[in-house]
Amino acid sequence: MTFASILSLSLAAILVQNFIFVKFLGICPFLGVSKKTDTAVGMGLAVIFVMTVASSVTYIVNEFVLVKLDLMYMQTVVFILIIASLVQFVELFLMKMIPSLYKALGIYLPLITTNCAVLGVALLNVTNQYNFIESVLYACMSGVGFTIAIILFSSVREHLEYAKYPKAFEGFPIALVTASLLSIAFMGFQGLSIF
Amino acid sequence: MITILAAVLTLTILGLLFGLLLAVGSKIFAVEQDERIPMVQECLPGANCGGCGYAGCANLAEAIVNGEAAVNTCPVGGAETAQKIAEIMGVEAGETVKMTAYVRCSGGSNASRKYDYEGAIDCLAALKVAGGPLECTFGCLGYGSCAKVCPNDAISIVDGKAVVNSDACIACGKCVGACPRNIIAIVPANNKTHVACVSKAKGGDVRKICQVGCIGCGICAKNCPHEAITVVDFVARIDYSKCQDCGKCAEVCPRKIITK
Amino acid sequence: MKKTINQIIDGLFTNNPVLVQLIGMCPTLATSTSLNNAIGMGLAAAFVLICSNIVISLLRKLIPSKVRIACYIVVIAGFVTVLDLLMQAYLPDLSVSLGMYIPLIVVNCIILARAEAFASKNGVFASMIDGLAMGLGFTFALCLLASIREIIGAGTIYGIPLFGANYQPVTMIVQAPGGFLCLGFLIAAFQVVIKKVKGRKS
Amino acid sequence: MKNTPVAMISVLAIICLAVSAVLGFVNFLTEDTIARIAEEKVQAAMADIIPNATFEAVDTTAYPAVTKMYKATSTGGEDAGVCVQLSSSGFAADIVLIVGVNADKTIAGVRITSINETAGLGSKANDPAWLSQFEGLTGTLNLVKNSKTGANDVLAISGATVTSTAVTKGVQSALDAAADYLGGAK
Repeated sequence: MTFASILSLSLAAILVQNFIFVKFLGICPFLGVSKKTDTAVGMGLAVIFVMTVASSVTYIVNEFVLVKLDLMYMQTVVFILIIASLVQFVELFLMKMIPSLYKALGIYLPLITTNCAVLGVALLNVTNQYNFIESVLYACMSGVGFTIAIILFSSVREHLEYAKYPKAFEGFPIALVTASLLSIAFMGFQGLSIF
Repeated sequence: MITILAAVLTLTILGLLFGLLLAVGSKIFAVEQDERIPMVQECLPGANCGGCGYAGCANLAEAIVNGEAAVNTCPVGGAETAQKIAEIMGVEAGETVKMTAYVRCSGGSNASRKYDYEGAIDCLAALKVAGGPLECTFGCLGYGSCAKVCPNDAISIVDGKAVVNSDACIACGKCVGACPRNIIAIVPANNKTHVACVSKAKGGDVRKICQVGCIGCGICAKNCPHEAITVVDFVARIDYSKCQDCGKCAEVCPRKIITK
Repeated sequence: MKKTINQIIDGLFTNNPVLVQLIGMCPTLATSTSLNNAIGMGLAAAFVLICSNIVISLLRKLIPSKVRIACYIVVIAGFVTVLDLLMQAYLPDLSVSLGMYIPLIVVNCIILARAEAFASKNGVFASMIDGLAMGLGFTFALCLLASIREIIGAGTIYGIPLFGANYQPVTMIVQAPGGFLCLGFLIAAFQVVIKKVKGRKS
Repeated sequence: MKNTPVAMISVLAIICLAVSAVLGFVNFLTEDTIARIAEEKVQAAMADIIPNATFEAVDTTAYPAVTKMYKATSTGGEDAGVCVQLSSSGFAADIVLIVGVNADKTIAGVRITSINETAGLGSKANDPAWLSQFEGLTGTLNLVKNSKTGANDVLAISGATVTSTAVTKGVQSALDAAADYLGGAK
């Protein structure tokens, strides 16, 4: 794991293959929680934590259980069980330790379970045949990519409150159009790769 | 056959493992909570509008159960919510009056303007530019800061000024705070008589800058049989406890700004 | 019967999961690049949605609230894998064109959202109808979006070229930014239509 | 159901047990059909590249990048080259390729058995016209953007450089493995 390959892996996960603007994974919470920047940051950190822990646990289970017993078709069920239990655990933890963040995230905390990004990263680690360190790094960096995208987007959305746009675009439509502009910006990174 | 067994074993053991994790988790992180709070929260409308002054229904439910808030604090829920909560709390529900918000300004296109404002669509922003485009320093600017915060979209901007749709309005009071010139007041919904102006400027000045502003002439106060309307700082004010909606004041008002 | 029709209309228009509730965004944006993908994905998601709603509303009294999410999602994932295996065995060509999107159904927020919001609180028949309604709503919105994106982005509809050879398709529409853009405009148009219909009715 | 630890653990375990039993059973039912269909598809693709030849699998431990390799012997009995199956990661997901290499180490043909690239862009890699470019090439392939100049040039699909590179790299590694195998065999 030379420093260069770490850098290129993180660069790919954050910019080139950003989970939201390029891979379309994790859009539901991205649209739902990005009205205010502080909830967006809370959501981003929760997603980074869940992604990193989830992909380390899924890697171990996949490597030592599923591959050994040749149960590849069970992958989706096992991964999603791990992620769901982890999110439930985070939910319990937040309810006790940081109630304000728990209330702010509201319905979007259980929706992290169905957050395509978390399961997506677990399945991608398997298809890309990453080893343990690479999968944990890739998961953490994709989480960072998710957080950067959601913070960028929420700051833009806060300014949208005072912009002039047709009444029909109130709420989500204008948010989606802004997301498409941000996504064009991220498309610019596609050619970028260190090695 | 063995593969099925292997599949069943792995998933079941994992299920047990994570069930254990959650069981232990829910034990360590058990949050002691009075079980009445979720029940009270169930009856509240759940719009988290903040009209009761608490940040959302969860906080209000907590306040009610701890006795800090009265059973009928929720303006949106109205009588039957108060009744349901009263049963849970075993307390007598006080009688509730349906309230609504009212914009005390009918200026809009009638009010003359100092300059054309092309900035951000927000009253607060407009005010920062030389006190806002209106000559009148009390009137409604019509850039919809109140409409933005209204959870039920009950306020709309018509002809340059804010108008409240009283059936949709849940009297949550968010617009009162949002209006930089606090022109909006919470009034009893069944009263129809309101003074649509808050300008404290003298009559002569008002005449120059607005065709419909109240000039504080006091004719309404003289003709009101119940002394419900008085002129304070050159503008008519209604005391809703005394007002019987007879509409006398609206008839005699030379500027026709008292609604009937 | 009246209630069922209302539920269907509710799922299709007034409470459409994609255009109104804005859930199930990931598969919507990912698979709406061509119409046959959209139809396949919509129907597969509808199938899983109906089955999981039925099973979850059957089990709703047995599941303690603390582990409800884990249980629901295991049931949903189970159905998706069964669907995937059956399709690979008995409908190989459809499975090829849809292969990558089947696992995506597990994380389709619509299914867990409906399980959490509806199936865990109502009876079996109502949940089945709700699953059907939401599935149809999802497929309807997906096909609408996919036809727009395919016509502009690839110049074809269901694979049939429309504008002859010299049409230069706007490939950005088929790529990531196009997804957000078209969905934004589609929802705006949908809200205008719904407001008009509501205006005329009230 | 109350939230007692026992209830939580047992319900979750029972549901997992039920779901895994169903999955195990369905997999047991469909396992061989899926394998048969996959095998048929590979055989059909290979027959398409090197007509009227029989294929038998060959050990591929020496070539890690390759999933399977088949030695083709024509009906006349003499050596008709090799077919290599491998997957290379494209823009959205893996692309599974079958590359046929003639005895003289030139590419006999390329077929894609599974591809899920973006419709209208990456999916263009699957049309035979684009794949036929590879036929007859040998040695190191060279992906070019706008016009073919050299002998070993492959014209990339405009707007889908990631997919074009993925397929070309896949064909290149198949060609190297086959060339090495054929070189050894002769």
